[in-house]
Amino acid sequence: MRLIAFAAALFASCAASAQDVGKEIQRYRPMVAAGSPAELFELPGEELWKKPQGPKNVSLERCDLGEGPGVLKGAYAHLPRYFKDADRVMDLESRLLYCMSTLQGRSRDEATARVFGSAERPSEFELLSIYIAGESRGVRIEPGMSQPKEKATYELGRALYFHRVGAWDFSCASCHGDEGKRIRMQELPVLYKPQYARPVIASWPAYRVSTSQVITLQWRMNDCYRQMRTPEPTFGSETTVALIHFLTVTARGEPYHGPGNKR
Amino acid sequence: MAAGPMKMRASLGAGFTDVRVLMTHPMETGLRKDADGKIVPQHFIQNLTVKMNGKTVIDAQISQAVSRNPVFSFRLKGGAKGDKIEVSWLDNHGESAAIEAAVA
Amino acid sequence: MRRTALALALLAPAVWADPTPQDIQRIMQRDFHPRGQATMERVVQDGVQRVCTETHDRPPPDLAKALEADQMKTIVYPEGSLMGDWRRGEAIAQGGRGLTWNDKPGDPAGGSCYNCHELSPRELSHGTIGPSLRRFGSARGSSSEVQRYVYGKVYNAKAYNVCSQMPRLGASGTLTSAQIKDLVALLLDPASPVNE
Amino acid sequence: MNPLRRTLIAALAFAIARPLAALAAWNKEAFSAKTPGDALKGLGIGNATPSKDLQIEAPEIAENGAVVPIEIASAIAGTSALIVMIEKNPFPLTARFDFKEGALPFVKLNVKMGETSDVRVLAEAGGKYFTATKEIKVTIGGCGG
Repeated sequence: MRLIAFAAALFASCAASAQDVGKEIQRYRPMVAAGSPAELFELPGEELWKKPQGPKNVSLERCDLGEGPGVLKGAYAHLPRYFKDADRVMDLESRLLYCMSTLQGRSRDEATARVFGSAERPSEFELLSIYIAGESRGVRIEPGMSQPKEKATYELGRALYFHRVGAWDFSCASCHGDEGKRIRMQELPVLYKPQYARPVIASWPAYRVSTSQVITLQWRMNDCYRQMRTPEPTFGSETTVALIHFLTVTARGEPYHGPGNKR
Repeated sequence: MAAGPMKMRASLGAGFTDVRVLMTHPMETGLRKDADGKIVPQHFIQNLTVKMNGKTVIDAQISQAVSRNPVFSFRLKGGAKGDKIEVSWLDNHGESAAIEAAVA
Repeated sequence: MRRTALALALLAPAVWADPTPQDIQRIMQRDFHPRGQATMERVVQDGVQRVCTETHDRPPPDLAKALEADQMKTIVYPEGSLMGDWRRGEAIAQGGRGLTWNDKPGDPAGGSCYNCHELSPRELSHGTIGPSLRRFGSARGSSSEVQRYVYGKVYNAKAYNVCSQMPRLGASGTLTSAQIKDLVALLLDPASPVNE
Repeated sequence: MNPLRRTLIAALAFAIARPLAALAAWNKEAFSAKTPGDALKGLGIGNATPSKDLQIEAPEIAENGAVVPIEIASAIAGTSALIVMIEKNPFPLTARFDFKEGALPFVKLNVKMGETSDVRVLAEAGGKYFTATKEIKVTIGGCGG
């Protein structure tokens, strides 16, 4: 053991040990979060919510996010949930898409032509998500779990979480399965355990500092499957909603404190 | 590109007024290429002015090394509820924007 | 594959409440669409993925052994030495591209090794999902047996531990044999920074 | 019209439009300097005395060079300006803050860092300059994929 200790000391100068590297990153994150430009996107999000669009030239202000038509307060913190009119469980983004087609008369192709934006031009779903999520600040996360379809969606999400698939045989648990694990510098929260899921889920959607982009949970599912080397999940599909539902139910009870800030 | 939204919060801290201001701006360094490989020209805020009740209290010169969508925190001496705080910027394309808020 | 089919029959009835892997597969075939080089057969589980999913990565020992033997047969060893150039190996270990829908099939892929492993002491930003490979070569030497083991492990990690989280980098077509030989050098070449 | 002339006109216009506002010039020479030494020359700064009363609050390791939060506070009496330099950036001079009557010598900002580097802060007080530095390591976070 003495030799290894010596070797470790030898390299201490050029490579801080993993522990204090992790500790330092812990200090970096709140400092970045304190100065998060995420709020900047709430304003354009609100304008989009009120902007008449589509063949029917109607805004989204009558869209029912589960708390009643047009009610925003706390709506995000209570999603995903079952919607009788569509007879399925929906997350915020799939519900917005539903309102775009039913209220605004927009076709699915047109409304989903650009579901993930860029730093220059965030997508409609990204701006709307930041604005609507902001209206749930401080509200306790309580997704729907009383309806049969809500429980079934939760079970499906849990099974998907551990389902190994794709060219590299990964499941979500391959990376988000064990405590204290990192990919490069990135700690990996064990998202099927409430104590780790709560702080994470309560901070989405978020502003990603490295790319100056707004990112949502639909984007997160899409990009994880991309890195799992599977084909692409369809935006708002049952698979993506089930995973988001499983994660949100696991994070139940945490006061929502987003929109947050990511690496 | 019209100047994007700004947001500001001015609140009384321990013996000072805490001013936190967020600005929408690409702060392009002129070193970045866009999706089809073209260099995006330099475009960044150069001057920042903070005023309290109409009097300039901070004059700043900043560069493209300030992060995109800049966020600044300043501390002004004293200050009382209702004092008028104004922050304005001017960039290297001659565009400018300003925001005003009363101390909460 | 006969052995895998037999195994699945044993396990299937035990899982009723939750959706079965077959249910998941049907749902994914409906909810996913091809993009770039990522085509739809990638949502069809093979025997290894199915068994590891059903047993939460803890298959019964005899079944694990049988599946590992199947996977061992997939490893193709090139002629001659298995040691390439550790400098190219370091670049491959740093690279994270390969097989995603926005990777062009022709482009060289990376091994993503630093995502999960510590290798060279100079790289601070390394993962901890896999064991540290610091001083891997200086601890084990670089005999042809060790070279063969490392080559095989990188080519198909499931041949040694069927539910390992390590991708089958050779068998999946991610890395070429030349790239795997460079990674063997990165781990075993005494001059490599891994062995400082 | 070349960008420089347009900037000057805009700056003048800005000044004229707001007569009371100080002419907000932008020190092009200092900001386009490629070394810390040339930047100091452009700012007309000779030597600066190291001082513990000039605090830099910043993470030792930034997970990402695009947004590095830096908080600067000067306890040196009569501090009228704070200058931020990132020594290894292509253009080291990052920002200069002039504090008039009514402002405390304090600022928090997010900066871009190309690589691990010393962040050097200078304070101007009573015609003299003081300085402090802090090294910030920049790593690449994420899956690199």
